[in-house]
Amino acid sequence: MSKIGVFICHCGENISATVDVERVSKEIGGMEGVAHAIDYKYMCSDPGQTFIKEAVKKYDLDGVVVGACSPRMHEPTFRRACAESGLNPYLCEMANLREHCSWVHEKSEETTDKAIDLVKMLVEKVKKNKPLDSIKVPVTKRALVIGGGIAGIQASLDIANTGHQVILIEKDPSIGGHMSQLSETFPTLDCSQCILTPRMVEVAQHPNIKLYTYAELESLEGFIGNFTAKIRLKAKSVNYSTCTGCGACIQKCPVKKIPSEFNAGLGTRTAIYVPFPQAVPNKPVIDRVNCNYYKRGACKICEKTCQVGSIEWDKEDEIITEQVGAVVLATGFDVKGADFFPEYGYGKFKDVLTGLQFERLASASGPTFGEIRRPSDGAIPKKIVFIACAGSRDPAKGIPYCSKICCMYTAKHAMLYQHKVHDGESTVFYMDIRAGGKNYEEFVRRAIEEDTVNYIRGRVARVYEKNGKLIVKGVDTLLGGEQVEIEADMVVLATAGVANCGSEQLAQKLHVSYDPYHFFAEAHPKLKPVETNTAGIFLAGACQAPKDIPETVGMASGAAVKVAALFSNDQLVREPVVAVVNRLAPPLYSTCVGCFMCETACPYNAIEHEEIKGRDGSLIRTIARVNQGLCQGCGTCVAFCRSKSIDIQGYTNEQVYAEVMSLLND
Amino acid sequence: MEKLRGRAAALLADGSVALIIGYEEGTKRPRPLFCRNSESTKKLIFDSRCINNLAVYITKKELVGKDRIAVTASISTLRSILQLYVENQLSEEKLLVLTVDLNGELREFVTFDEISAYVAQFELKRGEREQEILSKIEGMNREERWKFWLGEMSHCFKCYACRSACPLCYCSKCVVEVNRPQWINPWPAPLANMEWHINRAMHMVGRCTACGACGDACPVGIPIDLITRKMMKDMAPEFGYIPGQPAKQGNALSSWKLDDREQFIR
Amino acid sequence: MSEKNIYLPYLMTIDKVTKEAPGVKTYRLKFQDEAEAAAFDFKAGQFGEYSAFGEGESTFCIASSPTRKGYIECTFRDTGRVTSGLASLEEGSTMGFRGPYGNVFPMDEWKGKSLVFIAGGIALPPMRCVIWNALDLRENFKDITIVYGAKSVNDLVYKSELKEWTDRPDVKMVTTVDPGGETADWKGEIGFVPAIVEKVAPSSENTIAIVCGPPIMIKYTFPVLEKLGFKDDQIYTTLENRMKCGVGKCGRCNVGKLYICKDGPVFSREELNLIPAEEY
Amino acid sequence: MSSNTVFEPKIIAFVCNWCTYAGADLTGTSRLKYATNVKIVRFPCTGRIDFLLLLKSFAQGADGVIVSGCHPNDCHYTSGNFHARRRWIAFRAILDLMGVDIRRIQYSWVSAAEGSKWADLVNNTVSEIRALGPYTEYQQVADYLEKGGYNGEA
Amino acid sequence: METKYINISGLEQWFDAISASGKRIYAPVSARGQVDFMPVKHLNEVAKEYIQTTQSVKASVYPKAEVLFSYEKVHGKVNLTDFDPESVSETVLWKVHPCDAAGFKPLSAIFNWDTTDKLINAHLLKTTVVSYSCATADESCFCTSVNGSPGNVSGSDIQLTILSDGGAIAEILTAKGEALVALLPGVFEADRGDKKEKYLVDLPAKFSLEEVNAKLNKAFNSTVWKEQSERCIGCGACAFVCPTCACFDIQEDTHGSKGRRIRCWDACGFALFTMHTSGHNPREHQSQRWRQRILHKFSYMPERLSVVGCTGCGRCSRACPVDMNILEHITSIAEQ
Repeated sequence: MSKIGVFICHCGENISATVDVERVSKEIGGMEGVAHAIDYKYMCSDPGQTFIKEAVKKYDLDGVVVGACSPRMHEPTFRRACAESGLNPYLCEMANLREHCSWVHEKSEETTDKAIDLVKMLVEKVKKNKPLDSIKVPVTKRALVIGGGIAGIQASLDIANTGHQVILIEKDPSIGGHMSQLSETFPTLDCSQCILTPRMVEVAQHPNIKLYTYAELESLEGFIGNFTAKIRLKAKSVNYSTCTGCGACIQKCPVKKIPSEFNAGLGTRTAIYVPFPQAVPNKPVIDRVNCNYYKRGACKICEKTCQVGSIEWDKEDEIITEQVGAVVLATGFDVKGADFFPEYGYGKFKDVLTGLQFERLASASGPTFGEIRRPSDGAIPKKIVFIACAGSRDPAKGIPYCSKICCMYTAKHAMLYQHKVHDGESTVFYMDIRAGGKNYEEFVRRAIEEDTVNYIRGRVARVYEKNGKLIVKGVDTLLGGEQVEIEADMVVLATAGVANCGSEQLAQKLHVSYDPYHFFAEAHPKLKPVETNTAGIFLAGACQAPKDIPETVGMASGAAVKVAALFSNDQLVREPVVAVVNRLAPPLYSTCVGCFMCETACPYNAIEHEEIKGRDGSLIRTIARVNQGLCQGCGTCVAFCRSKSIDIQGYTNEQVYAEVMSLLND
Repeated sequence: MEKLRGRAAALLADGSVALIIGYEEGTKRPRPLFCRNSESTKKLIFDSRCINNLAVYITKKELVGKDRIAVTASISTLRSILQLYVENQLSEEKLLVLTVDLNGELREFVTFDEISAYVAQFELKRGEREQEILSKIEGMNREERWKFWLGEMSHCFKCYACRSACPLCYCSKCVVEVNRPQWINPWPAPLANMEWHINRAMHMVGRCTACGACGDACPVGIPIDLITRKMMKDMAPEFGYIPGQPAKQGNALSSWKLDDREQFIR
Repeated sequence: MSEKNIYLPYLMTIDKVTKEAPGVKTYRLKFQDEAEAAAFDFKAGQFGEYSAFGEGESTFCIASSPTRKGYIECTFRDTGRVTSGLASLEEGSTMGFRGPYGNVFPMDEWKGKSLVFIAGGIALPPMRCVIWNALDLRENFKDITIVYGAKSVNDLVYKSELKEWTDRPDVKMVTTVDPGGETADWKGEIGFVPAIVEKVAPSSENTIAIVCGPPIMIKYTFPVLEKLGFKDDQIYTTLENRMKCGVGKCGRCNVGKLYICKDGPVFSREELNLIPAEEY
Repeated sequence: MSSNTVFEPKIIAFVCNWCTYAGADLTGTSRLKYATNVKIVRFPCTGRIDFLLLLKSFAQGADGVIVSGCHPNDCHYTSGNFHARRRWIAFRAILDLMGVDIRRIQYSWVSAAEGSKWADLVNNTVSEIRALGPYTEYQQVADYLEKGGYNGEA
Repeated sequence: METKYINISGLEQWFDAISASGKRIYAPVSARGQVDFMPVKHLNEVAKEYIQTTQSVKASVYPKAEVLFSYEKVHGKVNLTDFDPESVSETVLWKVHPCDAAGFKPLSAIFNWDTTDKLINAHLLKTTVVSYSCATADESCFCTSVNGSPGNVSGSDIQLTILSDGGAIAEILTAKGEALVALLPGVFEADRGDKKEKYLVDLPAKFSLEEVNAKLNKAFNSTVWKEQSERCIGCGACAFVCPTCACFDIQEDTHGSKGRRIRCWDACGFALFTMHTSGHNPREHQSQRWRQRILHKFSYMPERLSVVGCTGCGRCSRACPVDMNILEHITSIAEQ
């Protein structure tokens, strides 16, 4: 049944500038099975879509090919248009004339020839298309949020407030994330903890949120609406149901010199510890790596101290299983630290700090209670240098991207310093100032103008020590590349924001893709910023790319809305691009011989055993069957099946074969 | 021999099995024999001249029916049986396997694990002819190999004796009979034949047990078994499997390793 | 003139396409060459090899009556490579046809008799040819009864003709669908064809029964006809074995010593008894 | 084709939807230029690409083939590319044994972020295949029937 | 019909003359451990010590795959190009055994019994058969049981009987044979009166065709088919080496708008040979297919085409991977 309609888009001039679109539509119009072929300036526009809808009816089309941009862009648009005119949407295909043709070739005969070939290919494919019906699967209305920073907190609260259950897991003993470490926040300079802790408490008390701290995702199986998450509850060695959080054990713990993660290494903590005073939950865990008992088999002072007997030495990691319908990934970011800047002396000179360390110095809850003091001698630095873009925008360092928050927090740091050390002198080395955000530019201006921070545009080549001073050597590019040398008491590096370590492994567990820098990849850079390519898994916050708090919170709410939208349906409608095992009338039943090698090849455990029984109930044969809920449509089984008994809808053997043949026959 | 015959007769007599597939003397060399009564077991023989791979019959429903059967198996046949078991084509309840070991003793296997343990003692042997042609091919450059095989393929008339003789070609509809699309041109012509044999070799990767039945069966003398044997020789160490000792978690092409070779991928 | 290549098809133009049921279509074909058209003739019961160029050939009966000149019709279901290739053609497209092949229904011998047509599913097309042939020569025959059944209402083919036959006073038309295949407004019978034949109970006196349908239907209809008094020489059927050449050479339709394509496809039950039943 | 024109190879690219197809989209959005010889056929995953399609491509007149998908560990479906990689290892070995010119099949990993890698891959492959010339060795025998073939006449 | 003598060097000269005339010559050649018909240019290329070629000479007139016609689709129309008999080259089949030559008759009968087959007739017309009578035979040979003999001339245009001096008795049997002789008539000498029978292998008949025929007429429902076919693995080796097996398939070779319809060998022993689209298979079991093969050759063909479909060449027995021995099976049927 081929009456195919072909619609060639000019895409303004994006296509028509290099492809002779009229020749394309004319030649395709002469193809066998093509009933109608036109070209138009904007196919995706309302009138363009109307052309398609009208043609479907007028010519009784049984297939549509739109030659336009990438199907990754507009396939849903045109399929919807077809559906609206009564044509099964899966009888519509797109030929990629823009990204794969007009944009990558010069204007020439060959370019038009290629465009014709590409359209022909899809016409031949669509001739073999079959109407498909969407697949409906039930939805488990519980969400899993991974990561308890501000992104995870916000997403959890938003989802929980729509009335749905949330499971929030956090790998550290407390939620709060990086935001809890910050002193003040730009551009308002309000106290980070003051605005965060109420949210943390809300999470802990929310009836719809089940919080697991000190927990990590072990595995995730299943598919949108129907995930099975295995969660590893790391042994806390403290029984939280009896622990009162009195803190006596912490007081008595003899191991006191462990660098505090919360204080970015500037302070210390004990082996049994609560990361910070405002932690949620405010109960300790034992760090088994540093605990004397676990290291040497003796101590147990905490146990003796504990009045309620909450210490559990033999507690093991526990794996629990939770059924969820959606996942929000909010694992945040990390900053580059030691060894990354040998030329800046980080790790070598005590007074070269990262931005995060400076946050802790500036924070009232920090190791110096908010006073800016040198780690080396506790002196108040009189001269301080901030180096922006420490690592970021530096292809040589492997981080060509902008970390986005550094310009702002560097201005904030300089400002905080000036507020705290009135006679201090601060200098910022910067490449460009990127202050795109509400009140951001004004904030930086204030730092420069009101707080007299000295901004020098230029790269710092080296930081070295000389007579107890840190010498910062750089150039001032605004002064024509003049060498600048500053003697400083402290240097703060605005180190690049990078993906959390382990994000790659996590991505693989979740089957989501990630970018070259191991940040999780969004499904579409513009239109699907919170979705991943794996349906049902959403992104929030800096695990996708470095971002500031308002952006993170906005994205978290966005992800929450996506989850809530998903949960607003009892059933989920999925693309029918799934594998199918052929079924035939008796006595053949199927050409599948049940070798089940597809079962071993399937990454999703989607192959089931189907028993074919005779009228008398006796087993005739066992063949493979695809669980359409689990199948994600990769088609590995299809290429593997020796007897070609399994095929994948949307990319059937007949379809891809027809495509290939059309390209080679002329 | 007498022990085998005696045991076979007893198995049939007491109804433990309904059929024994073995060998009898043929006109040229021993050939398959199907014993359904004690009388016929007198014709049973089992020696090194018995080269047909009897595993090919075990998957034929119309032949074996629903009852338990027994088969006298050479080492090659045992290997094929193991592979068929892994591919869910056999069940232990329906099959009794007999063999005569190197000491002339009759052995009976009730479970596939027993077969696996027994087979593990034997190394795959390579025949002289195989070695000779292989070294000849290995000494050729690519163009010469192409000419050699194309020449061989020009003799193939697609009688599919290779497929029929292979215990692992048990599909009810072979890919060459699939015509939507027509993956492999069904007529005999050198390229169409080449497509068929490349396809067969691909289907055999990690499955072939090197019994050589396909090569023995080819009436026009194409050394087709070499293709799968050479693949086995090269791929088994690469993919880390032991030929003839299949793994239950899938075969070479339905599994993978993180560090599989990929220097050919740009 | 050089020897004719029997494998070379006539080129035909699809003159008209009728959608009969899901996956089932009827094509009206006209010869592209006028001389070929003029020389062409066939009789009820014959079949041909239809080509979809690019896919191959498939065997179906000629579904139109020889009394309707100037075209032939075929009805087929889209099930395989060739039929799907044919199905993708449109009005005006070219396809190939070889034929007519095979033997014929002995319409001349049936003059003056009553006819009972019994058909199931997609097996109505070979019958349709005979039905129209008989109706076009209505005066030659006495009572005409048609019993036709399909799995469901949707699967009935030739819906407009079924209505036409129903409306004719000189035809007794009985349509039936399998239990569960009926629609809310279905007015015909519900039940399997053999049972309906038994219910309708046509007289066997001076009557010929022509049965066509899936093997299972034929198997259960023959005893019913026997019960109604039909002798073996009063029952006719047409076989549809797998064929390739259509001219008794390729070996596929060889059943016993007969070639269905040459000695058939039309057989009386009397003739059928002479060939091994398990092989067709 | 007149004798003085350059041989323009016909090359088909079999690519996965998530990485290389998207990568090629990025080549477009980045406006990088490449040769027109290569035409992309979209698959959900490299795991879906049937080796028979590659054989058929050559039989029908392709001079070269590109197979490309996600880098290891980046597969949208977790392991499709690992399965594919194995398949290609075996397939290459068989083709090489049979004397098929495996230089004509270019395997590659091109991620969604590697628009320029795609352009380079296409351009390099085109020039390499162009240097190899048309694959007549294979295509000639595809028409073998016409000669009324008989034993040994390859 | 004339009998002459040709000496050993005359034979070589005549062969060279045929070769020089531009005709293709196919003769048995020993290569790859087998003897089969291949194109040859000189007599010394022809194999000497062997009983039988692996394949019959059938493929020379009935190719494994042949184009029935080709077509091209142009703007919705179809242009057909018929098979051209002129495209067939003049061919000489050399050193054909009588059992092979005898195969041409049943082959022709199958293709021409009702309507005629243009293709095979074009090949037959252009083919001249030079047979060699048989001085040797093996245990698979049984031509004498199926109306043949080591010196049977059916199907031959010329039959040579090689004498102890290396020369040959040349029986020139047909006009085509005469034309071949006419290429170098000088080397043919008058018949020396050699007794052909003296040079033929002695091959006593193993069964009576009449008896077999009578038994087969009643054997359709016999259990013998199942018993005999149990070990048959259902390949097509027997059919494809057979000089008379002619089952074929019709296939399509498509390249875009162009295509060819191809006839290629098929075999009634294949499980899917008779399978209907519906899945119903009239010859579902191997035993039915084995019965078809035997009955077709020994019962249906004699009845319908008045020719036995077996020439006793024994190739099927030699080719069978599981030793399905036709002589053994037919003999056992005859003895039942």
